[in-house]
Amino acid sequence: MSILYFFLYLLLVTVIGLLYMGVARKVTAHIQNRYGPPIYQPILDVLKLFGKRHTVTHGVMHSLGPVIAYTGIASTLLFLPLGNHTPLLHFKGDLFVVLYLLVVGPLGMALGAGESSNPNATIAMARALSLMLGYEIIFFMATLPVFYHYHTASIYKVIQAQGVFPHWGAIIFPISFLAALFALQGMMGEKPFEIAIAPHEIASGPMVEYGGKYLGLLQLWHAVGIIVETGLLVDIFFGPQNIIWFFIGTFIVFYVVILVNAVMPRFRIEQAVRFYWGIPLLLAILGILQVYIWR
Amino acid sequence: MLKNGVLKMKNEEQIKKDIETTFGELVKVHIKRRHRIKVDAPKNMTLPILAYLKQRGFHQFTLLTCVDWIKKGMFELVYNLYSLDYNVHVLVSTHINRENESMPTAINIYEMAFDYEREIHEMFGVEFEGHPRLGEFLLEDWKGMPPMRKDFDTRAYVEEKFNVKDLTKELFTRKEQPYRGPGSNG
Amino acid sequence: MAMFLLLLIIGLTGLLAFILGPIKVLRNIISLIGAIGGLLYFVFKIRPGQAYALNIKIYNVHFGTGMSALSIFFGIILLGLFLIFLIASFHEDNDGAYYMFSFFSLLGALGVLFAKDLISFFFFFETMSLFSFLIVLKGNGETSHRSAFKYVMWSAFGAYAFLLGTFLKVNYTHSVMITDISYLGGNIKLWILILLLTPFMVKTALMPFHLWAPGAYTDSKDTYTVFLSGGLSKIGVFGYFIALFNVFSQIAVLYPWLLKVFAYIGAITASLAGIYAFMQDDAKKLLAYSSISQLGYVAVGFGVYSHFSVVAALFHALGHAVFESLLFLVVAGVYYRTKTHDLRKMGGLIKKMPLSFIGLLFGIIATSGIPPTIGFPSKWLLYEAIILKNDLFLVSLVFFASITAFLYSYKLIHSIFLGKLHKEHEHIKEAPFGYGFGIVVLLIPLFVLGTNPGIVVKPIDYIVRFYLKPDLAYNLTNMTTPLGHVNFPAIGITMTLLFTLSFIIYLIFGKSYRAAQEDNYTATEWIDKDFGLHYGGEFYGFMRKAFGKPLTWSFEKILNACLKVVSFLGEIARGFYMGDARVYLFYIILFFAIIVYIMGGKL
Amino acid sequence: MVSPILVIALTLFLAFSIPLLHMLSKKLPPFVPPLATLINLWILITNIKHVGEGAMLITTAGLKPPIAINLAIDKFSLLFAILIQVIGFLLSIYYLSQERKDMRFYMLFLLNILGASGIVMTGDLFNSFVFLEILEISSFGLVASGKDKKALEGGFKYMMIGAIGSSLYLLGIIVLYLSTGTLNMAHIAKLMPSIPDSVKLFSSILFLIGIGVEVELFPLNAWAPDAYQGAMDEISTQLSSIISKTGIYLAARIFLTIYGGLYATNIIFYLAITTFIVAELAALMQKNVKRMLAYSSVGQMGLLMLILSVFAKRGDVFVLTTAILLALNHAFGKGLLFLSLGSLTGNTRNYDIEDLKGAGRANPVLGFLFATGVLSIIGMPIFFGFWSKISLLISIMKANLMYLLALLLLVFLVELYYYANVIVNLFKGEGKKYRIGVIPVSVMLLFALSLIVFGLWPHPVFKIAQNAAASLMERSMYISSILGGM
Amino acid sequence: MKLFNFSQSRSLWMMHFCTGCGAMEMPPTMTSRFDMERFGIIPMATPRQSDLLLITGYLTIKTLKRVVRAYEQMPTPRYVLGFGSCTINGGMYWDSYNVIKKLELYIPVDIYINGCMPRPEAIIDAFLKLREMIAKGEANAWKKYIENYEWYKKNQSEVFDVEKWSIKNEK
Repeated sequence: MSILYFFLYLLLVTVIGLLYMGVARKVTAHIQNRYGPPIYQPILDVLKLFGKRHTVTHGVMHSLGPVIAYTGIASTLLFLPLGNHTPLLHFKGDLFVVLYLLVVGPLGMALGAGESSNPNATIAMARALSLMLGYEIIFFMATLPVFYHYHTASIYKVIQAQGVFPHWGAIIFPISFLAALFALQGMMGEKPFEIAIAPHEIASGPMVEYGGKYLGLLQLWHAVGIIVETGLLVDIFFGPQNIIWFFIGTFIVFYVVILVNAVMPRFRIEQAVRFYWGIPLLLAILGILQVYIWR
Repeated sequence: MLKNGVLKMKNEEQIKKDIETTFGELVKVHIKRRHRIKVDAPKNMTLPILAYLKQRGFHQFTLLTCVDWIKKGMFELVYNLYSLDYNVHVLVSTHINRENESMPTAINIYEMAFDYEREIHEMFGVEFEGHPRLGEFLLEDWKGMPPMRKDFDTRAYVEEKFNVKDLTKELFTRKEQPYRGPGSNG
Repeated sequence: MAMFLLLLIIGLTGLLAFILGPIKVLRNIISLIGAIGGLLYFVFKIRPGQAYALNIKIYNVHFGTGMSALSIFFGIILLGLFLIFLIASFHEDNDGAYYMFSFFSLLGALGVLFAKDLISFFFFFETMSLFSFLIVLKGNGETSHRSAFKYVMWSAFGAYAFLLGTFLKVNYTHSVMITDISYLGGNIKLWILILLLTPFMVKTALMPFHLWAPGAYTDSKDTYTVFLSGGLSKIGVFGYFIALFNVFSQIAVLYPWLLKVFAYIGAITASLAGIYAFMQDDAKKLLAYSSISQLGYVAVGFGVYSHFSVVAALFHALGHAVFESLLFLVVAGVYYRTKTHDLRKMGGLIKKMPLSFIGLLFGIIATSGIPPTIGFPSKWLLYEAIILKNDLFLVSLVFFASITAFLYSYKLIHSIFLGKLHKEHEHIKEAPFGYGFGIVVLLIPLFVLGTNPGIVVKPIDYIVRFYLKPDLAYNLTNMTTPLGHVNFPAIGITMTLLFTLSFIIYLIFGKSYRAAQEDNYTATEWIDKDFGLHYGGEFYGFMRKAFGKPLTWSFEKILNACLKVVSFLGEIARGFYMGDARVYLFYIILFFAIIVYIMGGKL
Repeated sequence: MVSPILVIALTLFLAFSIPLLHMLSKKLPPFVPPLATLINLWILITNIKHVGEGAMLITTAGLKPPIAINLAIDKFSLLFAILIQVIGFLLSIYYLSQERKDMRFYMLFLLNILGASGIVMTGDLFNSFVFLEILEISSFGLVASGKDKKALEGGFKYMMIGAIGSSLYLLGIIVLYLSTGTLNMAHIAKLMPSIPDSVKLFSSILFLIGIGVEVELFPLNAWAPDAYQGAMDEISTQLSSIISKTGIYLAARIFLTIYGGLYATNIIFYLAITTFIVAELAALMQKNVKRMLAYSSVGQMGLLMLILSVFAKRGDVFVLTTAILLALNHAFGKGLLFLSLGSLTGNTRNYDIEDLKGAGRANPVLGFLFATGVLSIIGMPIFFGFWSKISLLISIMKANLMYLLALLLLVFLVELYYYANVIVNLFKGEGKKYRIGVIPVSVMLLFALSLIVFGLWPHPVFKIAQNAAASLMERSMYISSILGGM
Repeated sequence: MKLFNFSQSRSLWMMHFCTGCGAMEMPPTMTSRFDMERFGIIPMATPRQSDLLLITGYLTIKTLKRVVRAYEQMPTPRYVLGFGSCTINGGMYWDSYNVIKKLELYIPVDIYINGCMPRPEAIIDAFLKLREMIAKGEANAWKKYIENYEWYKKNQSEVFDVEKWSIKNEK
């Protein structure tokens, strides 16, 4: 039963993710003083991509890349408790499992993009992985205080512990929440840190050689990714008690990310990495110090 | 600054006098107008003049063009130089005959001439001795006669290449309209 | 006497291999029989606890030997890896002496495991480094003699420090056996511990002592590096255990700050070596630094000194033995075919060497510690342990180090297997059987231990339980610590399930054609067949600007400074011996006068 | 029981018979030295049983000590005598393989053996001076026999300083003779308490310098590097194995038996440390391998003297056994090194490191031999050197001189630095291949095998060294057995 | 199939081969004044991802080779939009030795927009026209390219040496 239950979940999350992407394009459009496509546009895009007849592949790994990417992000979704109930009932999601599974997605895409031997793709992957050097450590250091405060490494227990409004992680640890927001911007690959998929410089980065159904899979991967990444942040810092609050939370966080994305230009890769070791690192360290002092 | 009604062309006269003194009557120099001097030089004297002008102060090699005097059967190569300090343009022109006469390259005096000479070679078929890479420049896989030469019939080439039957008839139903000035094309 | 017999078997096979050197086939068979015999003998005959008295009674040093469970654990790793190394090395053209040295270095390593007293520990430790030095000296490559020289100097430095530590201990406790010294007064026991720890820090290449490692790993023969990095570095880990538990068991009580420093050194080594790793353009140097970085985690595990942090450290040591030797084996196979280590010259080999690709793929997944493989459980345990010790900065440093693992592992797999195939690699075949066999054999534990770590955690826990209070509940498949709970096979199953799901999506929709190599988006500009599309070298070149100066610091400068001082002294000493007979006579007379003057007082 | 006096008589007779034999036929002289050393060896071996507890007294012409010249042989001197004969025999076989123009070389060699065995066996001080003179003169000759500029210069320096040394040694003997009236060592040892303090001190200084030159202590060893480097390879082997060992014996005999380990010993202690450090540091920057080996043997001698002085300070039998182990290891190891170096460079006598590049790889057997020598000197596990080094460190630890231990380990590291440098250069790159005769290789193989076999199974050597050390230690036993109830 | 046609019509990803002077018309259509994104048309970076190819202006032989390569790299179904009179009959370069005269000789074109660089309104109008055609399933010019592939190749070979300038992978 839970397997069927999970597939429904995955479908729901993918659709919501696509809708989020539609909202994102709508919001950026309105910021740029134009109407922008309908909200359900990404769903249409994905359907069109899957409708394509002849697509081209550069080898087994190239075609398996998007498949692994989607597997990675879907399995991360599996281990992330959305709100208070988790898809896999007996296993209560653990921070490190989720963090390491988050990497499977980019790794899969990196392998696929690498196989295409297109320099744009490989440069993009080099940038994406080096950027990860920047935001991943900040995100980890930002979430550490909450886990340490509640003496557990399982996300599920953290949600339970947060309960009512004044106990939210963001209220207790505002500094690390801020650092986590910086990290989230990089993790989502949104504008200031859109270095990997920079369409103007390296022709949409890793997706250079992907067309048709591969691009469709990658779009699904991106959609689920939005929900998972924002969801992770919401779970840790807001601890939504039920699924509705969870999606509202993710939407608000996503909205903030989109606003920043619509307005900001793009960093160069070394600027981005060095930026991450500037203010966000400082904030994260302050967050940790706060735990030590406050405890 | 006007001097008794005639623009004072101190620099231009000075340069003119210098060229005449150094090259004597081998070379005809006349000031066309303010800031512009024309030098007609025979083929073998062009490079010395260019070298002289360069050290004289004409650092900028603006342009190298070629004019196809098909009636006289001559190509006229015009080297445009410009000096910032004197604000004067010098046009060194020389004549070589059309059929397979070659011209020594000016690269070692002005590197800028590199691409201009390639373009002229491709478009007019002029051979520049000592130029390292004359070959193909703008037109890929161009087999025919250099297109800019007067004796190249574009229309015939187009009809043959793009097998358009009667070029003029098909494209223009109306007969040619006389030009009645701007904004009057009706 | 069983242990003595084992060492005899290995020693004899070594000698036989040397004698039969020229006859390749015979030598290979003999050494194979010796290695397999040794492994089987070890697994079946040797039981923990039995004291196999070798008792060479030299003056008052009793050469006792004994077997602890830990030495069996490491013994199996060593012998297993040696077998894999041996099978792979038949493809390389190396002479009898090479095999003799490798057998003797194995002998030294096993001897260290069995040693009960410090002098025999030193004896076998020295044999091991001597013979591995000789092998590195025989290595290919023009800088192999420089790195061999560095290797012997560093291991001698470690060995002499160990010797000094031993003699200090014997001087204060009058016993050469590995007994506890925490009851000694004053901080002499601190000095003894540090001195005893140095050779192991050198062997596992912790930061200040790591200068020899990249050179030695790169320049020794490819297959031997598998054994050198996978096997011999485990002796360093074994040494940590001996030093921190048998020799100085009260360290957590007496010098907690030393443990914290040790943990931080491990963490810094892990992250810095990781950063150096992804800057390298030579496959083996990259792997050498990655090996140093992985061993950094083990040091952190020991530094944290809680029950399941040590379990994590030992588990990670096993993991490192598995996936590091897998990576080196694949690179050796690639070198066998393409005759180059330089990442710039390789590329697109996935089409030609699929098995090596799969081996490397799962190898790097394990190196970066992604769940279903062996790399994840140890890392997970380590994080839990550090958080329990509420040292948050240390855990972030370790996490940073594990991210660098992603970077250099992707660079490795990309530059070798993905990207465009070079013209000269058009017709190469898959790596020969020896390498293939090793890859397949190493892949099995990679997954089996990754999904149900219980198999290995049980013996390790049995070892560590004796010294530290156990607070890790585990069964075959999942582990629970005070902080969290993980069910490893669950992760594995869900990932395979989802892989099939997305694979079905992939199959349903439309066919896809295979495009030629040069049919690539290059802003529609035309490229021909041998247009270099491969972006191998300088993969993270831009990171140099991001890190800037810190990358340029190196311990090499400090080392050269003190070398200069010593050679300056040498100059002065040499000066004395210049000059001719007259000067020497003057020396004697002057000396005579001084002595008489000094002694004159007492006349 | 063949009286050991025959050893001296026989070598003397054979040495001077060489010119006669030379007259008979050119080829004969080279066979005399091996014959002589073989017979000596046989004589000494037969005498092992007879050396009982203390020393065995052999009188010449029936006169009792303290008047006549007599030999006092105890286990310690017997061990050294056998060592000298063994190495002498091996070297003489080595000489067989090389044709020599003048037969005088063999005479010098035999004289050298004579001097060495004489010093080791004599019980009489003046007699030891005489043998010391013979030894030094013959070794000047041997060193100078190299016939090129470096050899002559080395020989000259050796002679100058050797002469000074032996004259001071004679002065010391005279002082002792004046104060005790006798020349017999045991007798002097017996009368030692009665000598006034200042005289003892002054004579010990004189002896210190006299023997110091022979045993290469710090300020006195300036001649050593040039002599070793200048001499031909076989001669420097002889220098390092035989002559320096006799110096050690003499030092042991005089300072330990006669003086009972007082007076000059703490000067020797500090001198020995400085010798060891200065020699090792000097070797560090050496580009010429032969000179590097010379410095290293000077350093080893310093180490030996250090052990003797440590014994004098807080002696027990274990420290002396280490001294003997070190002596053996140095004799065999260094001998092997010099010989293999000679054939590695194909007797071209240019020993620069650059020219040696890859020589080990070109001729693997010699490479192996040289490597065994180096590894044994450094003290690597498989070889005999390991046991000598470990026992050295243990004996120093027993005398709980911890700082000295740390210092020694540091200097061992320096020593390893330059030795490893040589080995690494030897086995890298392309070297020239040299043809070497069967005999030299077999001699060197013998050396190497002894190092490895003793390295793996050191028990027999320990036992021999142990009872030799025991006999040296009991000073009173020595005196009473010699004087026999005087 | 109808769903795919509908989704294809509603989300056209455009690759803009900006040759000639047409490129100037694209920014106004993309940005806030005329906003083509509301029709689901976004500019894409590579041919692999896009389904609509805009040829905005005259094509010399040199650029034609690149256009053909880009066209063949696009996944099917793919559509081509010819801007301005230069693509129809060579425009003012009617007698130039370098410019090709008729675009559809070389690649099948769905819609032409005449005018010497049509204004954004005309472009938007063309897009809407293309949307209906796709929705009704009539816009299958790409099928023509595959069916009479040789004919197109013959035309192309007249203008440039197809053998040298073509992608050699099995189609």
